[in-house]
Amino acid sequence: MATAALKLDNVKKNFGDSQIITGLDLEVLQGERHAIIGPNGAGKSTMFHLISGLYEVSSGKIALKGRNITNMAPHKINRLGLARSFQITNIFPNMTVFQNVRCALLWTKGYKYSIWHLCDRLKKVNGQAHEILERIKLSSMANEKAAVLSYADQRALEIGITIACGADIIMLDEPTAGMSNQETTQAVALIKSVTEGKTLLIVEHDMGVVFDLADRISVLVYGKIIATGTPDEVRCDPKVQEAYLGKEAVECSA
Amino acid sequence: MIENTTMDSAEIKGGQAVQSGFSGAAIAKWAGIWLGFILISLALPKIFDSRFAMSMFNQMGIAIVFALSFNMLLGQGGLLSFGHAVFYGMGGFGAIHVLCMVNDGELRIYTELLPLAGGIFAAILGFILGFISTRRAAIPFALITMGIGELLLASSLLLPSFFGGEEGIAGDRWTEITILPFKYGQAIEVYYLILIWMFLSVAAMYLLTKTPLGQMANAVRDNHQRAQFIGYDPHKVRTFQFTLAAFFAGIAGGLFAINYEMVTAENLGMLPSTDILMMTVIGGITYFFGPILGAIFITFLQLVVSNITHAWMLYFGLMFILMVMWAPDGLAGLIMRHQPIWRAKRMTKILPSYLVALIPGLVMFAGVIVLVEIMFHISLSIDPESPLSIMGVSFKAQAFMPWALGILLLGVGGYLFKLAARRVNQAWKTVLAEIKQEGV
Amino acid sequence: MFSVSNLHAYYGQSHILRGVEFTVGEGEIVSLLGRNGVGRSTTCKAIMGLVKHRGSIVFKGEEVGKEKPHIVARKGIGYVPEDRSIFPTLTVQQNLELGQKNMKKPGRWTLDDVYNNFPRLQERCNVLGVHLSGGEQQMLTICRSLMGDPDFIMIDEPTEGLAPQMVALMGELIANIAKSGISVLLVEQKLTIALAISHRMYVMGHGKVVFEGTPDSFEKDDTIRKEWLEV
Amino acid sequence: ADTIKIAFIDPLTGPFANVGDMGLKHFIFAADRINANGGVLGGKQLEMVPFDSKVSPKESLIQLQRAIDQGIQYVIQGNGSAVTGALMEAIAKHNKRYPDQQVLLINHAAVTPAFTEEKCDFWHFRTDAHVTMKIKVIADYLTSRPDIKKIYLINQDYVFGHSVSAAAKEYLAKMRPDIEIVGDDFHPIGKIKDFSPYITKIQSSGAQALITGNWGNDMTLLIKAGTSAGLDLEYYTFYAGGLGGPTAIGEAGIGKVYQVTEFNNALCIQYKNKEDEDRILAFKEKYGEDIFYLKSKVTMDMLAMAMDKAGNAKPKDVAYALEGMEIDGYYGKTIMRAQDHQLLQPMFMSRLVKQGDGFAKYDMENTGMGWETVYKVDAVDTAIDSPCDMKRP
Amino acid sequence: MSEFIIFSLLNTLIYGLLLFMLSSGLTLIFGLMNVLNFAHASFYMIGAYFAYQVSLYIGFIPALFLAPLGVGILGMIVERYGLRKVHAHGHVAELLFTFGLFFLFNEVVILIWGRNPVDYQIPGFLDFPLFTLFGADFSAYKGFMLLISIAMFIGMYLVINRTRIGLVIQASLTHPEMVSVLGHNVPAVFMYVFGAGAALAGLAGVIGGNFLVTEPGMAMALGPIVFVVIVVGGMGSLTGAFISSLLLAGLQTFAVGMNYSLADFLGHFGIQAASEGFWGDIVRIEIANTRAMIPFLFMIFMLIFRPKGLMGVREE
Ligand SMILES: Nc1ncnc2c1ncn2[C@@H]1O[C@H](COP(=O)(O)OP(=O)(O)OP(=O)(O)O)[C@@H](O)[C@H]1O
Ligand SMILES: Nc1ncnc2c1ncn2[C@@H]1O[C@H](COP(=O)(O)OP(=O)(O)OP(=O)(O)O)[C@@H](O)[C@H]1O
Ligand SMILES: CC(C)C[C@H](N)C(=O)O
Ligand SMILES: [Mg+2]
Ligand SMILES: [Mg+2]
Repeated sequence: MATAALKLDNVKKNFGDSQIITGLDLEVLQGERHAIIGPNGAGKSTMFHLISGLYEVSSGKIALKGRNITNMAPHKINRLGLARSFQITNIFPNMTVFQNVRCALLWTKGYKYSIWHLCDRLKKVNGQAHEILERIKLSSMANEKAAVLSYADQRALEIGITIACGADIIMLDEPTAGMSNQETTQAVALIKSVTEGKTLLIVEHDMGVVFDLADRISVLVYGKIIATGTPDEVRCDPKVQEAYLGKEAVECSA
Repeated sequence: MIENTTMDSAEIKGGQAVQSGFSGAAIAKWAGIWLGFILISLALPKIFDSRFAMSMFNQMGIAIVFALSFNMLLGQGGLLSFGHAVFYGMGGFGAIHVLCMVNDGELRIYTELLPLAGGIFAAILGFILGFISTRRAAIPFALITMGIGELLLASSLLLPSFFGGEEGIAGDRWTEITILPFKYGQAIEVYYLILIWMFLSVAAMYLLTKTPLGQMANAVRDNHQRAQFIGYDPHKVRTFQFTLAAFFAGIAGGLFAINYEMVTAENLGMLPSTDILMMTVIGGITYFFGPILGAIFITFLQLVVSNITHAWMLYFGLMFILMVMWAPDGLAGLIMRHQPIWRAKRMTKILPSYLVALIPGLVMFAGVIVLVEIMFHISLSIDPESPLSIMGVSFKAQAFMPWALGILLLGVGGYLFKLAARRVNQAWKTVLAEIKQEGV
Repeated sequence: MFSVSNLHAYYGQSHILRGVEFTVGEGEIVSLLGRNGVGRSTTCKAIMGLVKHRGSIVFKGEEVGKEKPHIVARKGIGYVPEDRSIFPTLTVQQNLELGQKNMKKPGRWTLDDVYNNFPRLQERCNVLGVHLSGGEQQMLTICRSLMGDPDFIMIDEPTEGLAPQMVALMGELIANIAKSGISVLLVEQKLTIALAISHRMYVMGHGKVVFEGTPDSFEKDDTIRKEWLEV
Repeated sequence: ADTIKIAFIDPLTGPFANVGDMGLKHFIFAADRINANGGVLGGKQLEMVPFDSKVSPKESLIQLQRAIDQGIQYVIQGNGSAVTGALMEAIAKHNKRYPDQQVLLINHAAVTPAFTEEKCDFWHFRTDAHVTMKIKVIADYLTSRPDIKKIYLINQDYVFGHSVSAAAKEYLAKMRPDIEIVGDDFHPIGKIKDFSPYITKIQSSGAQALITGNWGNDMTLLIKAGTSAGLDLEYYTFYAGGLGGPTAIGEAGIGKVYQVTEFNNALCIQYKNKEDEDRILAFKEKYGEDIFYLKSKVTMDMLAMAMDKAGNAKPKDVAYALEGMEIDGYYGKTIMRAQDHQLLQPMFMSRLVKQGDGFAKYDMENTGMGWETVYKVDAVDTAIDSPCDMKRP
Repeated sequence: MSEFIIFSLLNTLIYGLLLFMLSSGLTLIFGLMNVLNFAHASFYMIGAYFAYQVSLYIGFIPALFLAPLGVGILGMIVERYGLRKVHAHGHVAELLFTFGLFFLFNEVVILIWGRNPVDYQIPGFLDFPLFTLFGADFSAYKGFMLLISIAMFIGMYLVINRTRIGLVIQASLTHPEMVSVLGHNVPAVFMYVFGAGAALAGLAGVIGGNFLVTEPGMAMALGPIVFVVIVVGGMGSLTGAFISSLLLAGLQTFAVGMNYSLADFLGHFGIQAASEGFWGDIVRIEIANTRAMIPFLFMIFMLIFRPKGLMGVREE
């Protein structure tokens, strides 16, 4: 079996005296779609922050495709092929929607800090940027300032920026939050298509989305993974039901 | 939403609205603008050939480069520096020291290349100081740069061998070692030298805004955290941007050194730093050409107005404040606001309202001038008793009439202006509404 | 109790609301639906006086359309924004304290009530707002507005980012709020709780109200749903 | 009759505005008197055109540029040796490049010796005694004050201040080897608002007297801090008489503050010089302020005479005319030494006293205090040999 | 030596308290409201001039109250008709605005009171030596300054820590709309706080103007250093401002007394340091002459390595 795309090994994190992540062990396989669910404040986003390098871990080890990335700087991790979105919208407000996406393309296309290229001349990059705008249905807004998009459109842009990084491991933190059912289904379709052949790690509270997307699901409660498995296994796990799904009726074939 | 975006206050933080794609038309347009720019500057000394004009143009050229370099930080990088003159000054010192060596025959370098020396020296320094100061942004950055400026200024007295103490370092640009067939004794020759460097720098800085680094500078300005997650190290981006800005500031400093043949520590102090800040802001930081306007406009005022009145600093301060309040994106912003209307060929619809506003505006302004001048004359002139003359009319400052007149002008003008302003607003509203409907 | 009529709102030159009309009765839960970008949030902002608007807004028989936001609030209208607007540099406790209009007389909702309803907040009471989890922020922002003891509260996207069992809890909470005599205007995308708890609902389209009815009458009416909620 | 414009480049704003402003009044006053007596070259008027140097070499170059752009060919300047240094350089270059537009610099106060010694230049004339000359006067006087054994030096941190310190050390060592120099401080020019830390230092050094070349606020604030700390010290200054000095010093300074100058308002009484007394009164009458300089009059008179002698207003000819010019000043012979363009004039050491004491008929700034001359040196005796060998065009 | 130390300590105390008076207002405006108010030192200057004007007619004691009041009102006007409008355009705009004000105020002051220092004297009834040490006087006025600044400290401490004002401002910085939606009158709060800050600066002017000099340059002279005080002390921390004022004052005062240089130091080890050129300059720098640099060095290091300052409550 190939090395895990992501491997968390007894990762701990505490802020001051309050310990938020109490020993995380998680293995995300190459090419799988892995969903994280769990009550509010369980530490899902924190986990994302730890993996993507925004926070330093207090202890433990994180490996990306077998490479140790514990406490590496975010941009370095990103360059190793990991892209993430944020739960609270996090875009470049004063730049146009188009520029938002294009910037996300620059590094992967190898332009680094170049002062020798003119972005407007980079046919391929611009082409791809427009392509992505198509996918997230923002072409019409291409030259608007990102700041004036409506909330849902900003969420879409958030995803757009993330996928533009061309990473093969994509982490999405509640991508469909604030979308209507209708858009949610579209978003799911989008996510499906863009993560084709890639590894996806997604946090969602919308069970519809989760069960629709995920190959495997891990349940995070108070900083620990209490269960991992296929959607059905998880859905039927009594621990999970009382800890998370609550009285949301779920009929189990078992 | 066009209007909304141009007026959007957030833009004071910067943000080029660069349209993507290089259509043939666009290229033609740019080529046209640049060509015109060049031709005009070449023609200038033929039209105005007084020595005064010459030294003014020279200062403008230098200011343009300096202001643009400053806007690389503020406009494009969202980094407000209170110590940008450090690199202007250090560039100057770099150049002047080289010049001195040339004078002493220790070195043979073409006079034309001195600014480059200044630029490189400043860039090296800029990289070091940039690395330190760009670890923070926003206000902390502003304060760090201010601190560094004050620090160097204070240290200038302690390191006379480099800064030359209060007297500064002087050199003689007439070195006979030149590429062009010039001696650079006369101001006009210096003008052409400055011109060349100005165009090189302006072009370079314009193109830089379109490079990946330039774009990422904007991105980091907007949201440095997210920039990390698309593979960029904000600190590096800022450091590079800072270094480049320092480089061009250094070139400006080098030009200064050539123009005045002496550099003193005050070139790198707080004052030049804030001067350039004002120039840039008045010109407008949101558009690339803003600082150019600012540099030309302010230099002009500094030289011309200060010749006419001693109160000009006061007028300057007033103007600056009014600009910050009513035109946060500067002269450039004021102009660009009309772009949509212009495109829609609707200027005719608002110009009348402008004219209506203009007259009371002038009246009000006249009122201000009269009052300020009177007060200045009474409290500050060598001999208050001597008659004061404004625009040819001369009278006794202590008399009652002028006061009354001034106040009257001010009051009436102000009142009418208020009304007129409403009309302008109305005109705008209607026009923009029309444009929206046709979706022009 | 509360009613708006012929409400228009603008962002700069763009005309978002074009004559919205609706009413909310005492202790009633009314939800406002619509495709996103249609202007539901803008409606709330307009009512609070946060965006340029015209039209009449009557609250307790009093016209508040022209008032400044803080006056509107003091008259007893509460607002929970969709972006939550947690004060990042303040602790949870301080966030709640600011919700209180005057320190002297506490209203229907006290710190204790809040902490009893959401023990999670009590645990985190000294954490800075910026560090709260998405869900925690959602709880906090609602409680903060309740601390101000409003008679009418507008809640924009309350269930966003909440775990299922929290969602259920939120539903109950809102129901209770209404029972305590506070009228509620609920803006929700996913209809997870709206259908369950609201007494009446309005659907917006093209900046106007295009449908009014009870939840079940709405459920029956597919055409409305098709036309105004789905693309 | 058309006019000859003379640029006056001195600080008109900033910390030293008051000094420049005062100077300007003096020169306009002198110019007016010449004009009143028929001007120069048979009726041409002299016009003073003020430019603001902000005591900044850079700024003053910009101003010089402006002056030249207006076609002005005479520059009078004095406040700040740093400025003078810059102007000398710039003017030398300019005269080389624009032979048909040459400019002459007359320095009425910047007294760094170098300007008339190793750095001397044909286009520069100085109408004030330079540092070494003034220090020599002080040292001479001190030979009559064996009681003073400890002296403190405090000066502005720029070329002028340094030259004061250097000269003081040299001449005290020569003429009063027994005096111990207990401190030698330099402070940034025009920046210190509260001198008490320095005063503390002086205090604990046990100095009986201090020598300072400070001017403008640096002088007044220094003495103000000293007197208000009530320390018992004698102040040997170049510019205590300067604007605001007496006011700041106050009663506490009586009998303690000395100055070396070419003029004080008691001389006209002591030497019974009606003409000068009229000048004093006329100035007071016109500006409501006291007159401090004689050199301003001397400067303008010599310039005017030189023009008449040269028969034209070409700087070069005028410069030659000035060289070696001699006049009988109010208080003795006054000579413009040709070798280095340094003016030699009688110098006086005076002490602050109560109005009415001795010859102190007139007071300063309505403080009820005036000057008493304690020591006089004739022009020739102020002379100090100069290494200058001047290149003449 | 001992007397030198005692005097220096006294100087430190006086200079430090003056700095504190000046910066205390800024802890409100810069520390809390986050407005990098360049005009603050101008308010200090205007305070001094007002006091001078008032004391010309009705004496020092009334001036002590009227001048700060006047400056406070001026401050409120500035906030109401200027800053508030600019606030929307973000920090840079605000800062530029106050910067323009600084400029303008300077010119206006010159316009009204001229370029020369005005004769604003220490009131006679406070102008006697309180006690005399080693033949040098400690004037009653210094004692008076001491009292006032202590009073200021206590007063502000109560206001900031006993009311919600601090919270409201803090919150308004990030989400002004939300704060007003919670029923707080944000504009009014800002106006009063800004006014108060200005008034405090004005008071400092009343006290400092006659102790030092009252002249148009006085704002420029103290402008930058007060920022240093706030930053070193920590944004929004009054105690921090108090401590850093004294600290900086101490450093500067004592530095003056130290004529040691690197050369001397090396000298101890018999090392002959370069005496020519750049390095010569470096080794011959005396601590006394680094006086002007010390605060800024301090600030830069603070900002880079401890951005929250000595007692800072929040990261900048
Ligand atoms: N920097 C921090 N300092 C202190 N506490 C923190 C910090 N960051 C997060 N926390 C706490 O850690 C816990 C987990 O936060 P996290 O955002 O990971 O939750 P989550 O699983 O994403 O919840 P949600 O689904 O609501 O987003 C929360 O209680 C939060 O208050
Ligand atoms: N600050 C703004 N400037 C300009 N236009 C805006 C601004 N905020 C919102 N809009 C526009 O106003 C319209 C309505 O926005 P609003 O947020 O009310 O939509 P909504 O109904 O709340 O949908 P959702 O909340 O799901 O995005 C949108 O088209 C949006 O583009
Ligand atoms: C105006 C004078 C006091 C100038 C001073 N003597 C100097 O040489 O710098
Ligand atoms: Mg989360
Ligand atoms: Mg909404």
